[in-house]
Amino acid sequence: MSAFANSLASAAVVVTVGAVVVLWRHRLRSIVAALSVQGVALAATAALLGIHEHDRGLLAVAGLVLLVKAAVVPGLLARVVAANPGARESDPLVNVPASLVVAGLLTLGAFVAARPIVALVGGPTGRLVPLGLATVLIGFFAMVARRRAMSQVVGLLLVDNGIALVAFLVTSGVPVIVEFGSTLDVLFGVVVLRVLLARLSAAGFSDLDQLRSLHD
Amino acid sequence: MNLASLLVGAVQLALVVLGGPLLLGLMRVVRSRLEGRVGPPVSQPWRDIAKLARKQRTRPSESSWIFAVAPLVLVATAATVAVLAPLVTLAPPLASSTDFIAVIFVLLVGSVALALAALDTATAFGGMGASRALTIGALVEPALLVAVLALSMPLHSTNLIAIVANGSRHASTLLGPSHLLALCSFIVVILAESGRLPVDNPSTHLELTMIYEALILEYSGPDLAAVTLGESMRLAIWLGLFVNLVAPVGIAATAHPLALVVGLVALTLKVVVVGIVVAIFEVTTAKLRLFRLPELLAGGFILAVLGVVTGAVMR
Amino acid sequence: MIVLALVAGLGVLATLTALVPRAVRVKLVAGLLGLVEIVGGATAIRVLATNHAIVGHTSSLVPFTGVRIDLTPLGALFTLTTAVVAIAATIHWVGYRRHAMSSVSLSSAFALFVTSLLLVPAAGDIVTFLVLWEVMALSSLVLVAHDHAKRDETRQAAWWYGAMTQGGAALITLGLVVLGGHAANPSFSAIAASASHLPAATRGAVFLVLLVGFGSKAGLVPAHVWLPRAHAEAPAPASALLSGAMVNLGIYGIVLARTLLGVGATWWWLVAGFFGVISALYGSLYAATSTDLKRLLAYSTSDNMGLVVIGLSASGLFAAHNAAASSLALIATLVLVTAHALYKSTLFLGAGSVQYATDERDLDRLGGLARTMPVTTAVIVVGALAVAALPPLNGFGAEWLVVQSLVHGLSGADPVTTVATAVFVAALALTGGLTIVAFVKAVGVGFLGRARSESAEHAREVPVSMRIAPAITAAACVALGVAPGLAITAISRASDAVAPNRSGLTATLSGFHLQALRSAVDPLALALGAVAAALVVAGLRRAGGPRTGAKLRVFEPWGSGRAVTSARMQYTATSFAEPLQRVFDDVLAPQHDLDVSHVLESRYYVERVAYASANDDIVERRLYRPVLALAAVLGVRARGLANGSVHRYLAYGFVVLVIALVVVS
Amino acid sequence: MNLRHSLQLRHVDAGSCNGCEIEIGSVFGPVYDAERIGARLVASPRHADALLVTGPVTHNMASPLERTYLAMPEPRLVIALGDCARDCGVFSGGYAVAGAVADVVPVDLEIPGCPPHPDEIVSALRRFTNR
Repeated sequence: MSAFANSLASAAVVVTVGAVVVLWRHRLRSIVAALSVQGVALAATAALLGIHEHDRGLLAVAGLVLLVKAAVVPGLLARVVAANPGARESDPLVNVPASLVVAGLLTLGAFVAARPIVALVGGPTGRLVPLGLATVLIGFFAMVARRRAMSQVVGLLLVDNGIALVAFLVTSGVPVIVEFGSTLDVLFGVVVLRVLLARLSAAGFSDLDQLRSLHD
Repeated sequence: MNLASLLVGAVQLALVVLGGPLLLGLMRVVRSRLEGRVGPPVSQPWRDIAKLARKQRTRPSESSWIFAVAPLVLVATAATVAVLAPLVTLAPPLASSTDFIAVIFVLLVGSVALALAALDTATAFGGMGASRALTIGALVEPALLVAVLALSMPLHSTNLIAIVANGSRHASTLLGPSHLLALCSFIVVILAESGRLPVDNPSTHLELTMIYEALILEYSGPDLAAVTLGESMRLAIWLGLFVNLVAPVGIAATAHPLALVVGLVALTLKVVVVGIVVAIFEVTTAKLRLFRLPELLAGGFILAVLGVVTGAVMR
Repeated sequence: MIVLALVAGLGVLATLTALVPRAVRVKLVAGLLGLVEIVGGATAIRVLATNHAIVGHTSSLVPFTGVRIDLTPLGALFTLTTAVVAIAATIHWVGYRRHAMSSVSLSSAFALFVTSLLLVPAAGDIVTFLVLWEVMALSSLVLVAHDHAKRDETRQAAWWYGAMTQGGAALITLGLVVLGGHAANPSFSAIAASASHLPAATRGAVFLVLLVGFGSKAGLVPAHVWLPRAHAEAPAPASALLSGAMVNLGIYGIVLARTLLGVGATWWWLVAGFFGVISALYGSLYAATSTDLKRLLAYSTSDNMGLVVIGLSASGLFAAHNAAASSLALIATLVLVTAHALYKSTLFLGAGSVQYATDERDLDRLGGLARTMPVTTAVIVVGALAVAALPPLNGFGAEWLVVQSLVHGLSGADPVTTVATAVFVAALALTGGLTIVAFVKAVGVGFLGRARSESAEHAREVPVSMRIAPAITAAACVALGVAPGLAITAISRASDAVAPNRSGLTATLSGFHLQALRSAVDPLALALGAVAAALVVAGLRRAGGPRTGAKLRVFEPWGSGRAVTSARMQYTATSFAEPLQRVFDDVLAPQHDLDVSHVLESRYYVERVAYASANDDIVERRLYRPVLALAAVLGVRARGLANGSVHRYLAYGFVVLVIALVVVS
Repeated sequence: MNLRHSLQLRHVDAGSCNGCEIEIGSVFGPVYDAERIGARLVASPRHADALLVTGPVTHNMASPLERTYLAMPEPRLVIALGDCARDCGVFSGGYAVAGAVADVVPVDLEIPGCPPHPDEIVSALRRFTNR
């Protein structure tokens, strides 16, 4: 097993583990921290690929990912959390052990479902696609199973990170410009969501199920 | 099985028997220092055991032979594993049949014996301890066996010696994400199996918060000495196995005396380091509520599952 | 052939002997049955030793097809296992007779049941198989319903058992008849030869039908609902046979389906594996939370059969890419089946002895039996440790082999198989942990500590035959545990009959060795090492103690300074399982009922608090009850069709006749 | 009796005003740290070498105290901690008081004081642990 393959796999695994930690921990601060670590791992994946394939553009993308997904976005979310530092996901819709078991099943499912992509791409990168797919699925599940608005935003970002990971692995870097565009989109989205979150919490909503009352 | 390997087994047994209580003492010292106390000497558990050995045994009037036999089973199973496991050397007796699953199940016999003995005392505390300890044991099991599955994937063998030897020969296996994930899950398992924080507080005096301590409230004298010794041996074995799975540095590949000395020193150093780390971790952690424990154990389980998936992916 | 005829003949003779006067009945029937079992067992041993099937055909007895016998090594293994269990059960029965087991109907049903159990695996064609299967089902139904006049639960159990077993038999008949019709020959060997020409969809459908039919016999969830009822209500020797022998035949049926249909597609075994996993988890969870000793054992049977089916599925899944792991999984499965037969019959016979001595099955009303019934307790402890898969007993070797096959099956596996294997291992592990909880609870609450009721306190050890019977099977558990080599040759021959053994498994007398796969385990060495160490520690303990005064003092249990006088201060089976029940609250959905009544004068004073919690079978509650309720509603509606008018009834007949003619033309 | 540097204590509050308990707490705290001389509080009298009794023995606690003493394995010691444990102190003659500790179980060592200073407690314990 080459050092490249091992470290690339480790970085990809950290992305998936980051998603698992979001389901695992209750404290919103830990959840945002996990997101940040995931951003670092994602940047590391891109950087490793860039170094391996001598692709400057990919290195630049890695830098951007590091900036946006490991620093800026978690930083924005952390400021929302800072308003209420002890905030917890105390009573999720699906309890933590069950969520983790579901996450395990999703990972196994991703492994089966990614077979065609793995067969198509192959090599030390393509075979890691199941981990990205698992991150996407876990992110979706986090949005379904968690109550706090913050967790939902994080879930969305998990999905995005998972897609980014798959994109890196499958194409060894989408055209750089596309990646730039999508990363900035995410940044823009988070800024909007951050404002929305601040408004929501100012209005006294933290549990999204409470929004139902607006309907009535 | 020849004479040399038997001798090696005896060396390992002696190390675990002598070192187990010292490890416990060391962890208590580290804890005390971090709490700003001088703390007991490292040899305190041995002093306790020596004193207990000269005291009277007591037996609750309702108990049966199970109560009397359990401490023996606890020590005997730990001793069996101490002889067979790859701790100091890769050449213990019966190396070809030192199976990971067998090791786990032999240690499990000790836990079951202690739980039965606790129920045999006819007290509420005993039943409580047995119920909690076994509940945790049941929930740990998936994480443990799936972690073993992940560790066994490079060789498709659960032979413990082969796994450790493979790690010492191919360092890249040790750095593989699958191996690392399995070991992370293994940490959770060890904390739970040996009753350390955040699963159980080994120094609690409150019966209602107890898990493992509640099992042994009725033992006294030589029985208690045996239980203390057995528990510390089990802790030493778990940590010893863990360090050799993480970094089988210095482990003796043969039964050569010099290699054995190196192995002995290496193992001691590694276990001391890990013991100190665990003790530091314990000081900085609060005990989890019993019904939050499934979260921790499920976390260990999913890490192991990820380990298996990664291992399969990387193939 | 002749010996099998002898078995059948003696069996029928034993059945008829039940008509002799009561005074000598049990002894005579038991004697003849013992002969049947010994001859049957010896025949099976001969088949296994020579590796030659006993084949025979006679055109008499059954019209059109006659009777065909084909006792392969696979069948012989099941017959042999049954014979051992049946010998123990028969010995136990001799002591158990006080419990109305000596009536004519029950004696003859018992004899017929044992005989049919021995002969089912010897059936060589569909008709013989189904006839024997029905005899087995009906005779066991009589045994389950033994106490129907007195107990409502027994009647219920008999209804459930009868309905489920007949439903299963109908499915089996359907599946086998489709195969036999295609082969135009009822014999199994002809079917096996021709089944490969069937379209894949048909083969898959037949496999599913047979899986469900045989699975219901093996007690797989969700077709397990009869099991906790029937096993709990049947008299002990019959429960031992139901759990130690009859459910095995469900497994035999699934293996038979594989020999008839071939390994087939991956999805077959994924479906089977799914049911295996569900059964294992569900059974072990309910075993861990049951408080009735025999229900606990019955759920554990469901769990063990789930594990067996997991093993069979692994064997099927691995067949394509890893023949070694596949054959190892099959061997492991058969080892598990035999191990289960031995330890579960030990436990059921032991539970029967307890019921005999105390009239109690509720763990919360037992306790303290270790001192009053030492032999029975020791036997139960052996059985419990074996079912918990602890070394050095036979359950451990079986579980170890299953895990080994899963570990090795990963080599070369495609993602689907990998995922299935990981799920199997996780299920196996959780099941193992829950089983330990269940059986520590059964032993710890039921047999240790202080007696929890009058009847438990005054229990007396049971008659000698009832002590010997479970001791035989318990001894077999120990023997096959420390020396698995005793049985492994026979078992690998049996599995060779299905798929050739490529695993490189060899067994010395003391352990399993998988040379090719670099794994081995040596329970005997482990046991000897542990015993030696225990003796050393015991010696040290003896040498210790104070210089003066008594070395051992017996004193009341420590109750934090209070005198512990009540057995009610102990943990009960319910409280023991409470943490688990809370962890799995979403799955079990137990029903709690808290009823607080206040005194008349003030709401602030409570007069009485009643708390009831029921943990009934959730599959039964959520799946069967609604269906049964619907059927009942439809039945009431249908009553309108029958208003008593003869003309109307004749009109129905006429309409049906017309429709039939239209359809036919 | 030589306890070889190891002394497990079972503490029983037989009716104390909790003054002595506070001192015991600090005996095992960072300043006086009795654990360094090998003393330890344990959760069960079966594990204990010595019974550490505080307070006058009230009627309700007389029987539990005696049971606790009997539950200990031999050889066993009793330490009466504080003036109340020695002679009922200010509670002497109270309607709830059954007597001093020595009236219920045989006392091996008395530590005077109301409450005794942690230093005195530690030095008293040292007489058993020889450290």
